Amino acid sequence: MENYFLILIGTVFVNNIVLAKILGLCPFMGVSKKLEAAIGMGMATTFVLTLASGASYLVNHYLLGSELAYLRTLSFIIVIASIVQFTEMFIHKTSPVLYQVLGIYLPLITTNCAVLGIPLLNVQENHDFIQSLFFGFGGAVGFALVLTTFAAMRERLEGADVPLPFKGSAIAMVTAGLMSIASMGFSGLVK
Amino acid sequence: MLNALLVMIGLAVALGAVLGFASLKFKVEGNPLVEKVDAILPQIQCGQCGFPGCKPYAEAIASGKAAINLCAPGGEAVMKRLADLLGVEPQPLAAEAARPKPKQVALIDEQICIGCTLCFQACPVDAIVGAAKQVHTVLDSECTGCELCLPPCPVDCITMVPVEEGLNGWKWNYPVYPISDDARKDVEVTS
Amino acid sequence: MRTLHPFHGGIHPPEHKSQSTRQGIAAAPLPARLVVPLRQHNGNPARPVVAVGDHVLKGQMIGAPEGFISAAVHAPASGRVMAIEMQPIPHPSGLPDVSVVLEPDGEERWIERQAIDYRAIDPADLRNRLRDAGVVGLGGAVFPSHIKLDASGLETLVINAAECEPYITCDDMLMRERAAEVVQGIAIMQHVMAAREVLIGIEDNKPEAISAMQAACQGSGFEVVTVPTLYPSGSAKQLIKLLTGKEVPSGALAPQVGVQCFNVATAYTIHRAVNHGEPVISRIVTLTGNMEEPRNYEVLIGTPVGELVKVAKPRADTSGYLMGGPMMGLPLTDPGVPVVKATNCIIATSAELFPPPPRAMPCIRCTRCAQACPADLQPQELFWFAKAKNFAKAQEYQLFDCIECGCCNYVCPSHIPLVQFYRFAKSEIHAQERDRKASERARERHEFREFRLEREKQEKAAKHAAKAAQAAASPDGGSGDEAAAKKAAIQAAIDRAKAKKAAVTPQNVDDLPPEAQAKIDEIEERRTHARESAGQAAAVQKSDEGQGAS
Amino acid sequence: MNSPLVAEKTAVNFIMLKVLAALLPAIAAYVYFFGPAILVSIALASVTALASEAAVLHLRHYPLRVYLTDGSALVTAWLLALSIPPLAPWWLIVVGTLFAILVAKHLYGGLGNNLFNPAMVGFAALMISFPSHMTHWTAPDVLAHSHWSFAQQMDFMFGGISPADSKLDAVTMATPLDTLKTQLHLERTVAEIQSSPIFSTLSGKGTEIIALLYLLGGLFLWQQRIISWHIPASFLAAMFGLAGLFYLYDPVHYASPLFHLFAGGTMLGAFFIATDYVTSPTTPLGKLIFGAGIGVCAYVIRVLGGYPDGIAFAVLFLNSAVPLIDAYTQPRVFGHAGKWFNGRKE
Repeated sequence: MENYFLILIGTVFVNNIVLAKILGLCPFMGVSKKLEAAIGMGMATTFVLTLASGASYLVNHYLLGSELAYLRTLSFIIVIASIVQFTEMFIHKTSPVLYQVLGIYLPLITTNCAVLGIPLLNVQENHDFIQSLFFGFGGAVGFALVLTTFAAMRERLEGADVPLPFKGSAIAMVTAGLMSIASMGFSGLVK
Repeated sequence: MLNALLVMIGLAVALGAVLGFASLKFKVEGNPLVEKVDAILPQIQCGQCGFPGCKPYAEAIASGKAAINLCAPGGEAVMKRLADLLGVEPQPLAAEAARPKPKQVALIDEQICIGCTLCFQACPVDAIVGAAKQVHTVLDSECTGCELCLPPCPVDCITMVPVEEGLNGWKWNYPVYPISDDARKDVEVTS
Repeated sequence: MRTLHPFHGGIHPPEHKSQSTRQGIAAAPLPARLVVPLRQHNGNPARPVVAVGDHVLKGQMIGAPEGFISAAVHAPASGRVMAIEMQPIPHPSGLPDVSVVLEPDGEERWIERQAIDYRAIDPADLRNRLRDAGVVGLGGAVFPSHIKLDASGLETLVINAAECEPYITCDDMLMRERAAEVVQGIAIMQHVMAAREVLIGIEDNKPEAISAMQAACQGSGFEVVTVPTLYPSGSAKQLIKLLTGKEVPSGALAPQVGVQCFNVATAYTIHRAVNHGEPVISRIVTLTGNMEEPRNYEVLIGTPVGELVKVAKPRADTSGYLMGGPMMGLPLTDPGVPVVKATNCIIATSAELFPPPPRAMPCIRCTRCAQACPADLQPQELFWFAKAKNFAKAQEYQLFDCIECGCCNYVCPSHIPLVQFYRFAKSEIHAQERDRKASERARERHEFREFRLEREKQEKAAKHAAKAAQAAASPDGGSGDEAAAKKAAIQAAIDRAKAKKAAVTPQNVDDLPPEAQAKIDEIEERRTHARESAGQAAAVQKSDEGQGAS
Repeated sequence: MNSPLVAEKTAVNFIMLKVLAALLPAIAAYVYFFGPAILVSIALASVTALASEAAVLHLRHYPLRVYLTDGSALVTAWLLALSIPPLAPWWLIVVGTLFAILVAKHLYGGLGNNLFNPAMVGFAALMISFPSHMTHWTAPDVLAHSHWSFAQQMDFMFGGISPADSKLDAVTMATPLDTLKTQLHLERTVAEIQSSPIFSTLSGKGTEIIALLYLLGGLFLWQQRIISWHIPASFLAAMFGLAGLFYLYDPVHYASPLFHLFAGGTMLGAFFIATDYVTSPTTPLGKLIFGAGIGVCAYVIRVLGGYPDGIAFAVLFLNSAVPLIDAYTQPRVFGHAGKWFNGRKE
């Protein structure tokens, strides 16, 4: 139990996938202009990532084993792509505005390095099935959390008197960097 | 080798089946976004965007076939609201749409009008009343100022007159709030 | 002692009230010219009912109420109508509005004044009379009173005598000198609305008014409630909260929570209108600020401000005039604007009394404004959104609950013109709303037009189809002269047409696919042309038949 | 001109000056315990801050006099100087201040626009980049093995030259928090560690007096209505509560909650850093959440994490959450039923 809790805390705060591992920056920069879109993206990613962690564990453990390890990346990508496709259809049906808001970024979850990174890290750290699920879920929650706070900050920045050369993405990158500095405080907390 | 092939084929078939099922289950009818976009467009029906009316333009935007910066009467405000709805970066107005025009209505010079009915066939909102061989009149309250009635008039008796500011339509100016000494910047802020 | 329910926030600006209460209310001299705007109230402007050149009596109606939300306007003095034209009015835009210009004849001849026995007549009738007497809320909002009185079975009638703005003392003096008449007016309101209790809220900085009102209320059952001096306790919703603990829901009116609130001066005018038959043609105005002899005057509506202020002797360094108090008042750009029903105070300004604010700084989010806001808003957020023209967000943060009292502005250490930003954002949102409504209407009209065109097309098609049938019946139309042959031919054609109709109609007329419709239209077009040259008619028809059957 | 035409006599620089004034007693104690070098640090940071601010203002065509006198750059400079070790080399102060003013403040548009507390951004950047310089704290005069004269201190700060007869180690020592952390790793108990001479009744010798004076300054600001009670109270309560839980659970390995309140930057953080207007929430509930969040994070970082103290990181971490906190803690508006969240009724 403590183990799972540590995995959660570790992935959400300490080894945050965006701030510490610098993964998933594409949607982090792309879908953080509006809080609502960020929350939607966070939820979509959480869904995809948790599912992808579990599915890729199953694929890795039961289909590939150690002898077909060279197929790992390839098959993970296929699994993730299908899950993303599924999510896309689901969102298109249930929330057209969210679908439009997520726009190009929804299919881009496929190539969100976070979504491939987490299953690969799972394999690397020899997580069992439940651990993989927690790791995937924790990583995604960390991603969603950072994405939402970042989106709220960018909404605030809309009204800020930012010097012209730094307006828009530039100041967003600076902000992301400062957030990363802030999260470095947690380093050393969980091994 | 055979194992690898079997695994990949198995994966492909299984995931394909899931996706196929999903595509039937979550089939989307129509595009509800069109209504939302249409609600933002000013409904002047002027066709300056290159589409024959606001609804077709809305459809084009919703399906991603048209840029959001083509609406001349709506100007910056409409473009921003579209960008907001669709979650895309605001774009500068297209060259043809960038000329801001004061709100205006058509006025028919009744001395010249020959009652040819060509103008009210052109009016997209039926704001011109009259009958064949009778002088036509513009309903000020319904005229959207689209100028579509100007070209068909054989005697050039229609002119556009700006709507005068009255107590009912009066607006407060952007407050004087000088943050910098830069004259250019203040102009930008107050305009 | 009644328990008060303080509202959030509020400020204590210096009061400056004592200088204008040293002397009693005096009558202002009759001016040479009266300019009476027809829009002195919320709602539709009054419709002029006099013509240029007419002679009018004092109190004669010159503008009739137009529609439900409107009130009448009366001649403040007897005299001649010189013009009905655009004249400057007190409005932030500085735009002129339709006004009746009167030249008083100095005779001050009244119309026939008739008191009404308000207990004897129907309340609805009484309300109409008040509308025709031009009774509107004199606290500043000038909302027609007859509409506000249209609420019966009221829990509480609140009389607003807080007069919280600095400098203004007109209500204070009114209560000191005419408390009995005010109370009679309140009695009329209570009667009309059948209010269970009446609370008169007066700020504790007006002890004379409080004791005068208490004396006048003896035996009436009305309760004078002393409230602490705190701006803006004179704002209706805040005063209602203070006295009753009830919050009027946002966007709703007070009667929804069983309360109605009237200004104390309105009560007085209701008394004058009902018990004396006098319409609203004058009001008490405080002349104060940078003046030698600040004092309250009873001023005829329509008196030009520039002329009025002379009686109070403005000092030499006076830089301008302010209508209303320093918190919410309107700086006048033109001294020619007249006193209107909303004018409670004229303040002469000077650089010393009202120094221009220091240079504005960026907002540092210190939340002093939020602590001062009587509407529990977050002014710093509203400002942030209004500054960036993010109106949707501003509305989400309840911009429209802002009462523009100016408390946030008053306490802002960055000297930001916050209220200006809210006014700007509100008027932009209203403009957007107007545009949206206009575009909604345009869309409806456009869609109707499309529908109409489609219908006309179909009607035309149907007509053509009928004509085609007719033409088929008479293949040689107008050119036939051999009757018998023609008859036979007609008969034959009818038969043919009937046969064809039986075969073709279901396919062609009942549900037309667009392509077929287009084809038919095209053919119809050709045929109409063809029929003009009668000789070709038959040939064309043949091809028509051929195609029609295919 | 439009209404309102009257205004309270107040200004941004009144507020900032009061904040600076509230720091003075603690600075006096600082000088008493650690020598006058801190005054040089403060002066250096102030000059750097004003100069860099002036440069940016000039580039952006902003009026120099108005913004240089607003006092905000001075507050940033003072807080940064008070946060870093007193004998820090001059370039450390300059780099930290430049980073704070240029990156954390002016890239965002200057006063009122920044998202992160500039002083803490400067501090964190230094902590990450120059960890060894940032952990060399001078010992209070009463404890130091040898005393450097003011001239010797200046030589060290500006030239990196230690006096011939003593090394830097002779005048520096680990802070109480640091000592506690490293000694606990050596399997010693809190009671044993706290018997060392650097500890006193509350926390460290000397530092506890400074912390008390920060508290006093903070109370002055509260009395002057410059700051509200929400952030300091929830900050201190959260830290006290969490430290208390750990202390009750295992008093042998966790220091008492009172120690944590007066050790490290707790008091400075609670009253002067976390309460920075621009980078803290504006709603009462938001302030409580924000303060409690900092208290918890700071305790977790200083006790369980890798850095000796967690105030700066905790403040920055919660700074990033401020817009989100604000959006979701909007109070009820007059005449509205129930609370509302981010524009939507609950």
